[in-house]
Amino acid sequence: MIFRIFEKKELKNLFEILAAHNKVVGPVEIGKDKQCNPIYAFTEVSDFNSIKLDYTTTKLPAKRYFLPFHEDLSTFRIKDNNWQKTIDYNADRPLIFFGLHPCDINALNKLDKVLLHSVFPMPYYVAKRKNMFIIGIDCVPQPFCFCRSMGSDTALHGFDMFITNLGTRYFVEILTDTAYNFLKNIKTEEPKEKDHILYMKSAAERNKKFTAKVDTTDLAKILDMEFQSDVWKQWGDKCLACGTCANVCPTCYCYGVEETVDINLKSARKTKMLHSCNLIDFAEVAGGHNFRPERHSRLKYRYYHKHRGFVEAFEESLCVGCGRCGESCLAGIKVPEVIASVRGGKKR
Amino acid sequence: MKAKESESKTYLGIPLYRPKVAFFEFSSCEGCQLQIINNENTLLDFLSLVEVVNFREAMTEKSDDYEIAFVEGSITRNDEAERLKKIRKNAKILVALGSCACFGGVNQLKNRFNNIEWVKKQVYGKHPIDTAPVRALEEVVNVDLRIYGCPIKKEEVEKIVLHVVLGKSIDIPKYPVCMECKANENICLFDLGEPCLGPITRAGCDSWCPNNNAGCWGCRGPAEDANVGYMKKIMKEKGFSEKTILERLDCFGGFAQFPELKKKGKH
Amino acid sequence: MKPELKFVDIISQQPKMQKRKNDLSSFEYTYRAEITSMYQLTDMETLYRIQIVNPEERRRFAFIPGQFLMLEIPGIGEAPFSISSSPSIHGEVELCIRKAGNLTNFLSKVGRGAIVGIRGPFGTGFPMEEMHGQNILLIAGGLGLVPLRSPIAYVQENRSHFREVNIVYGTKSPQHLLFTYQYDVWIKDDINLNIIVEKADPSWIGSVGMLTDTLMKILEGRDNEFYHNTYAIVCGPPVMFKFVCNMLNKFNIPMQKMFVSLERRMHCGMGKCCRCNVGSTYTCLKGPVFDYWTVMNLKEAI
Amino acid sequence: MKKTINVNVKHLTRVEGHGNINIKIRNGKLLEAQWEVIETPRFFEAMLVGRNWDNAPWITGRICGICSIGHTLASIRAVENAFKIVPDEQTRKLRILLKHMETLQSHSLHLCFLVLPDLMNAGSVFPLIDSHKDVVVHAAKIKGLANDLCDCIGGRRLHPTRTVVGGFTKLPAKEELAAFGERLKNIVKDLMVVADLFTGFKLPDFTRETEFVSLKGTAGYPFIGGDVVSSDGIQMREQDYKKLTNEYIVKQSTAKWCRLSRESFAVGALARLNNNFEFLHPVVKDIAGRFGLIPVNHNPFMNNIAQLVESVHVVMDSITLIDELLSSKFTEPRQEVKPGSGVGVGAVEVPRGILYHSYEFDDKGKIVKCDCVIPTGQNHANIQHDLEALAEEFADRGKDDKEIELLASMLVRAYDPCISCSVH
Ligand SMILES: Cc1cc2nc3c(=O)[nH]c(=O)nc-3n(C[C@H](O)[C@H](O)[C@H](O)COP(=O)(O)OP(=O)(O)OC[C@H]3O[C@@H](n4cnc5c(N)ncnc54)[C@H](O)[C@@H]3O)c2cc1C
Ligand code: SF4
Ligand code: SF4
Ligand code: SF4
Repeated sequence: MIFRIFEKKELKNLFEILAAHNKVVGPVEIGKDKQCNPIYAFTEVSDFNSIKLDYTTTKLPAKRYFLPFHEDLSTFRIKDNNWQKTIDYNADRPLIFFGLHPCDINALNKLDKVLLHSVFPMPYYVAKRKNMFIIGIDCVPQPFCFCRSMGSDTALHGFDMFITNLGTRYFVEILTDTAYNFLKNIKTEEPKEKDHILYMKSAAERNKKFTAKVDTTDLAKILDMEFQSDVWKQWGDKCLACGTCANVCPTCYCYGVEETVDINLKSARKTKMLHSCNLIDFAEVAGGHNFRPERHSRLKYRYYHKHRGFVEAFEESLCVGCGRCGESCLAGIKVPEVIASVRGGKKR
Repeated sequence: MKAKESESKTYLGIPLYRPKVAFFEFSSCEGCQLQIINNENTLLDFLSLVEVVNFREAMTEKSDDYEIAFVEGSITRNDEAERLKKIRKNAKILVALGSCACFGGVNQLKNRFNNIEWVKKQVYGKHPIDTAPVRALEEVVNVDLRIYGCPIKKEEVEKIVLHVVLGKSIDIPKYPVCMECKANENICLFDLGEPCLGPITRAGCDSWCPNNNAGCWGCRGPAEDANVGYMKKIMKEKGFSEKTILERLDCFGGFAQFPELKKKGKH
Repeated sequence: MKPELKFVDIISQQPKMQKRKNDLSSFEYTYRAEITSMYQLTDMETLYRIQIVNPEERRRFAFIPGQFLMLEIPGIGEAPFSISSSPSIHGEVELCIRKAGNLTNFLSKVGRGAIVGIRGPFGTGFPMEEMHGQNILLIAGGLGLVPLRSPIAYVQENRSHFREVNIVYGTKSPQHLLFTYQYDVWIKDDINLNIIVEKADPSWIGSVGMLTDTLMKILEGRDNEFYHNTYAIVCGPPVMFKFVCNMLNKFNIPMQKMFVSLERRMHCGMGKCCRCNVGSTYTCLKGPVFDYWTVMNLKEAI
Repeated sequence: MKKTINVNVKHLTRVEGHGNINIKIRNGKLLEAQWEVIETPRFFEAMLVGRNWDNAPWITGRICGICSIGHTLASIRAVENAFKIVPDEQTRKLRILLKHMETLQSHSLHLCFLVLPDLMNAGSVFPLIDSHKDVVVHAAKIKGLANDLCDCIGGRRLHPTRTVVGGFTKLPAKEELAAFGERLKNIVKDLMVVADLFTGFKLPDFTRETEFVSLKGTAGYPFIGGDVVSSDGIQMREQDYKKLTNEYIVKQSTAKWCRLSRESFAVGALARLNNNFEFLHPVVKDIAGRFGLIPVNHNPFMNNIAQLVESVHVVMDSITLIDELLSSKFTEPRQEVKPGSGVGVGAVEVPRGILYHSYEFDDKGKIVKCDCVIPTGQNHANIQHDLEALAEEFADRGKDDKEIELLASMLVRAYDPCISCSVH
């Protein structure tokens, strides 16, 4: 890996140079909550000043740019009794992501495993993913972040460059030649020994700030053993089956497909819509049989898929510990608590 | 209301059935019918799919020969119930149009008063007036299809009619509004300190109110498997009064079957 | 250098002649296929013969018994169906489809000559070659006979490779029996056909009762050699295979020689939509055909 | 000529709500001419009692699907008056803009889809889709624009979501508003086409003197709040609406009737125009002139023309409002609400005339009493008297059953009655 260091003001230059020629997506403040804390989201930006590099976790990940909530898989032209199918992967330009946190980068790495590197890669995802240029940025851990437990607190790959705030300057890790070339447009330096020390100090500082924890030892096995545990029922009683957790999760990718005919009867479309395994009809089949009719069985499934099934298939869990689902869940169902209760096997 | 192209439409070579449709209204604001005329962009395509034979709000001709009856409004007088039964006899498919028809809508709010005489006196003084407790259509006749919402969403009506014409099954979302709200990337109203019934209300409106930064009032009734009991608890924990919660839940009548709502007003 | 990113066109970047499972463009690719015949089997089920239009594609299309494909009518819907015909016929498949909902109802209205889309084949199949030299039990309840018709065809075509072959088939009533016109041929091919209905009608002269009764008769009093050298394929409603597999298990038929086909909701067939997961296993990739040992290890399978 | 006339219209079509017309003339003598309102009452005024203040605009908006925006705004004004909230300029402008679009939507629907068929000898607008496609397209374009702008400001075209006590929950984006400014400028042409079309029709020649009641314009044509005037010389504050309406109950109607200086009065476009002609946009005054519409005009059929004139007026005014909004910096859309005890009245000019909402609150902001007086309710008595005069006069002129039925129906339609609204 190649490292460089540059003055903070240079970042603005870099942004302006990149934004002049590319579409850039970054974290911005979209409002304040009741306690007057800022609410952040990823949107397209053209002004460096609107980007909030010190943002805390966004409510929603940058999902719409790689897994849109609704996406046409294909469209049809209908003529008499014949039809013509057109497939469009809905990617037409590269996007620069200016400031993704490690958890969100790791989320993409996990998605890559199933949507890009496994059998039947999904071109709709791949087309977008291959056109992402990612500038990562370090974060300040929030009380709900348990990414460290999930091994997602640092990103080792899946980005083009990653910047770390060292006070007056940024330390940058460069992974791709594209990033290397981009950086030629601003003034950077070779980091010195003291910069390395500064970097390690800052990392150590950050590590201290992780408070939320999940014990993942033997988790896949424990989940299996506790399949019939009563704790699931207790969580299920609270769950609203609203699907929010899956929608805000950077790694949830399940979907449903709907075909519709346009009202002029001349065209039709097949649309993919992100779904959530907590919704009542997730496993419902023709004739009305539902393989998971109770809320607790669906909630349990979400944990099984993430912390057992995915581990079995890809040696890691499908959760980066960003804590978004727990923060957005109105019922207060949080991953660390659920897992602790399953491990404890005791009543909450 | 005949479309010029009288040749029948086909889809993938299959001739489509062009149903004769009629619109009727009972106690309501007639807004749902208005919504149907309100889709200026697709109205002509829509009209070519069906043959409208009865639409009092827009046309003078009327006919009793129809297959689909769209019925708006709730039943608040006995003569209305009789009229509805006649419509049921004539129609193959009876569609309840909007929350008034599906649940009684805002009209059923008067049912929360035990004393109907008090209600009458509030508005008409001593003048005798004929009224009965408000009923949803299905409390009087069988209803084949329900189009939820106050008001209905014109896109949904179009979709349902199109599906009837095509012979496709009609899928109204079973999940709650939050699902659509998240896809629309709204800030959750609870973060802003506002109440919202999105987590327990049936989706399909594309989170209309939350998109406009206004909390959901449950006009489409409960989602399937709605966890009303726990939702009430959550709202209380978030600092909303019992009154605020109940006023939202009882506003359109959709949640009437839940035990959480079985309390009546004092009059 | 102008700091402008170049758009990456994934399809043009992809090496040609990939395997279908790695080919990006195969994800949403549909074969155009023509419904060449429709034959109504019962009130609810119709047998569709479907032929891929393009001769080149027809030649390449191959499947193994037990696999399924996704059938699509544009604008109406897409759903998974087991292939119910002989694997030695290329580019033409038979599907037996029950009217169950949106797509399947619409399908019953389209006529011969209609063009539909198919994707696939998907999923695992029955390991027919592994079974060579063995006894075979083909056990079907109701619509379960549909996926069995493909292995039956294989057995017919390769009859000499198998020892004793038994079909055990149970339905609710005689009207529900599928493929009645083929029974004679099966019997001629030295396949024992055991049919049992739950409720007889006046014209019915066969056995009446539960499928497990018939199965019991076949299994009882055989020697261990028979049990150890028997493969079983079980298809039908979930309640049925619970009972059937338990019985087979009692007779010590090895669990790895018992195969079942699971049915779950599916939208992609390619391990992406997650709707078919059992426990946390994709039915569309690891199944629909599973050996019974695997099923035992899947949470929430039966 | 001694005539016998029998007219029985059950569930008059192309109006909102349910009403019947009965006319009986025996040997030239008018026995009966009755405007019967049979709509079922829904008891909104009782429904609201005991509920929290924030329910008022949300629920009373459901009184009527056509003027739900007007109801919502009247209700909000009443609550704001009770809680002593004064909306800021930005809110005031956005509300008027929203109101304008409801007016345009409602007027164009009424003129082109409900009235036009009478003038062109059709039973509904649907045959006109084929025979006069261009007119229908212009009309749909006008109505579509009005509806789209309602969506943009109020959140939706019907039962708005963004309008709340204290202001708005969300503001439109400036780019959106700017685009609407352009669309509004273009729509004037379409309105002119409709105006030209109407110049070609001859409206029934019928007058009956009556009293016209409307809000009083001060700086401009009136829409929300202020004093109320009548052509008979009365002027009062909106709070005194009870003295202006004097509701009473009659047997033939589930809606209440009203009176002021004489046995009946009229509200609506014609009343507004008669009382506030000088405030109309200059371009618009010319159009009025083309139809010979000079105040005070006493032909109820001219209400249609007044609507046409107002349609152009609201478009012109909206263009100005959008310009003003675009040149100002948007501020916080919503004021904080401090509920408390009090009484508040809100008067708003909705398409069909002046609408009053009045609430009384306890110290927690709970509704203790609620009262709504609807424009069509105020018009019922006037419709009744017009009907009597019309039946007699036209029977004298030798018209037969069919002709009188049509004229009577057209007369009622000219008022653009919103019956379900009047029986709330
Ligand atoms: C591996 C497999 C093989 C099958 N083989 C056959 C067969 O040979 N013959 C047959 O008649 N049926 C078969 N089915 C069941 C068949 O897929 C359903 O009957 C069909 O999906 C119903 O679709 P629909 O649109 O008519 O029903 P709807 O209820 O309207 O379904 C809507 C959508 O839900 C999904 N869905 C609903 N039910 C099922 C289901 N049971 N399985 C999977 N997805 C479902 C589909 O995506 C479908 O398009 C099979 C299912 C699976 C999983
Ligand atoms: S866990 Fe929470 S966010 Fe997820 S579906 Fe249940 S209530 Fe909704
Ligand atoms: S499951 Fe929750 S904590 Fe884990 S990645 Fe998803 S949103 Fe983040
Ligand atoms: S605003 Fe309402 S609908 Fe949207 S996520 Fe929050 S609770 Fe759900």
